[in-house]
Amino acid sequence: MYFDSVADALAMSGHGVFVWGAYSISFVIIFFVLLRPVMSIRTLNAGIRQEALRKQSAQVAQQNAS
Amino acid sequence: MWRIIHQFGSPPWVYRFCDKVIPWLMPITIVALLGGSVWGLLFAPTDYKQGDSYRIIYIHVPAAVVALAGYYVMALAGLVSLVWRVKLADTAMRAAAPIGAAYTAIALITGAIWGKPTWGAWWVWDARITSMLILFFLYVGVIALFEAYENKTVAARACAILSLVGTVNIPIIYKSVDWWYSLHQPASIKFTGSSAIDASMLYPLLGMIITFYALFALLMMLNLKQSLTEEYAQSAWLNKRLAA
Amino acid sequence: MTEARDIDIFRYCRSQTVRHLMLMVRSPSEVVNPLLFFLLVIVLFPLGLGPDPEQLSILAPGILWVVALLSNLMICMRLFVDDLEDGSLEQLAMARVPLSIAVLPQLLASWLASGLLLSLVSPIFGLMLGLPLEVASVLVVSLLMGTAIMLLLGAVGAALTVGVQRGGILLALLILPLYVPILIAGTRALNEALQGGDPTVALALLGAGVTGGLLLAPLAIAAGLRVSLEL
Amino acid sequence: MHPKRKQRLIVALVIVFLSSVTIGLITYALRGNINLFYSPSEVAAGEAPIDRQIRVGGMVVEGSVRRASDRLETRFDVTDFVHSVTVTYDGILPDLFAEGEGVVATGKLGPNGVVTASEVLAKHDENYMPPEVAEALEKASARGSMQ
Repeated sequence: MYFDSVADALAMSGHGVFVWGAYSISFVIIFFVLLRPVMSIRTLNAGIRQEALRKQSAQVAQQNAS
Repeated sequence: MWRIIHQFGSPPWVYRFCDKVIPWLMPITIVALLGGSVWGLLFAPTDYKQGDSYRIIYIHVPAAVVALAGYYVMALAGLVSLVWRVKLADTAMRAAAPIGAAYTAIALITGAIWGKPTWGAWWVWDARITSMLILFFLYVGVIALFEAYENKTVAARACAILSLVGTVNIPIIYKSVDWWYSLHQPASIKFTGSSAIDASMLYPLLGMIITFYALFALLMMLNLKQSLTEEYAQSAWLNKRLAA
Repeated sequence: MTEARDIDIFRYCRSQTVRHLMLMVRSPSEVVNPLLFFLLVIVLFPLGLGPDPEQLSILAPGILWVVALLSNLMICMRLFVDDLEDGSLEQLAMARVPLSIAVLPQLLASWLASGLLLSLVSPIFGLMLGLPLEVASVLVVSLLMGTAIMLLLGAVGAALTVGVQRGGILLALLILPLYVPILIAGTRALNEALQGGDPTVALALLGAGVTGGLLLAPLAIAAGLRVSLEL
Repeated sequence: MHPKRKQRLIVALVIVFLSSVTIGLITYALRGNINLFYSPSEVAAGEAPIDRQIRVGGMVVEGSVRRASDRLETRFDVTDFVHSVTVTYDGILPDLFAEGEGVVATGKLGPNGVVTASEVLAKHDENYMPPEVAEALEKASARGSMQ
């Protein structure tokens, strides 16, 4: 590590607020653009699976009826 | 050659490709992102003039570089969709816009934060900052135009035209604003001659630039996969794949 | 069929320009409103900033150009809307003249009624803002060219948004970022003239914008109109 | 000539005309000095206009910064290592402002050759290196100049 202590790394000789702030804001933005499609795919897939199951059970019910 | 192009135009193939690549690209990118940040934040040496505030470079420069490259990716997809009417190019263009907007936002915000300790101002109407801001509006414009149309095929074509108009304008905007006012330092990384940046700082920077490109690719694939899942929810191939 | 194909595009353009001008004469509010808007907003600035002529003349180039830009945006919002509603836009796209040429008469008519008029009366507004009469010629010439480029660029955005409900704000979002170079070159020409410098460089850039825009914009406008008409 | 061909010819000529005018105007504009950024040498040579807003950029000469005791006003020399020009500024200087560093001053050049700045911005250069490297480089150049 370039810094002597954790406190030094946090302070960054007075520029700590800027540096850590910039990194955390960037990571929040990255986190959200990453999370959005992942969550959306998850809900979409769940919907498709549910639909498939519903169709399947409807088919089975029809077969049973006939 | 034609087979490859044909494959890129085939939604099931692209879906499968994304499905295969995402599971290993995602962890690699996240680890590289965290590792690169730790390297830049804690292990890279401090700068002789700017002190530690220069460490923002490891986020700021990669984001800015990829944000600009992303616009050309979007415009290229737009061109392909206009000329060859490839439906997947539409989807790719739509996938690129929010990522580009996010990258531009990161570049702008980190730039503002970096500007305060270095230049003494949060915001200066410098050429590159102003062009970046306009780039952000161009991205937002594409997203808004896409949302405005009911018919998504038409929307994609409108966006393609808009992004092509933007491509002509980006160099003009950059040049005009540069002519108007410039404060930014010249480029530090040079491909010819020696870089003006020390090796101990260059390697983490290059690493972060590659990581941001990888992140762009990952996000593109995620967005593509999401759009494909949405569009082809009723199709047999997708249902089969999900059932497996 | 061949006879019908041999339509004289120049005669067509001339007659179309006259038709559009006649339409504007019949509804003069469309011509006068942007000018009134220009005047009203310019009057607001001295009221808001205080009547100090020295301060006003420093800000005048920027004010004049920004307001010209906004009144141009107003014109662009109306550009193809009526034609889409009454179906003449569809006719235009079906005409035997290429669409990229067929839109030129309307643009020319709009520019004559808006840009040209606004440029010619702009010295009066300049005087109200404390601009010396010596720079009037630069103001007129730069606005003549600037309004033309803005109309060409704005027409691209108007073509893309004409089919969209409530496209006004969207048009502003799409087009205003692209106006930045025009704004910079235009105010630069005025500032150069004001400070005794050489405005020809900025004027040359504006001129290049007009000719380059005339080359490229019609293609983009035609493509945009086709998208909006879903052809 | 066939009217259809004549039309095509005219359209082609218009396109050629417009593109050549565009290129001609752009080349004309690029040849003119469109940037109001002047180096101290250009100021010394009298190329910069007097009494209008210009920008002067260069390095702050070591030991040239003089602060007025009673006011905020600062005087310093900016150099491009050939000529230098004096700048006065009445305001708070940015953190990165220091002797031997790059600055960009926006202001008016007086007839006495002094720039009265309305804004001073520290322009950081494109060099990034650890302090040890900078020190070593400095030593090396000092040794080089002694020889």
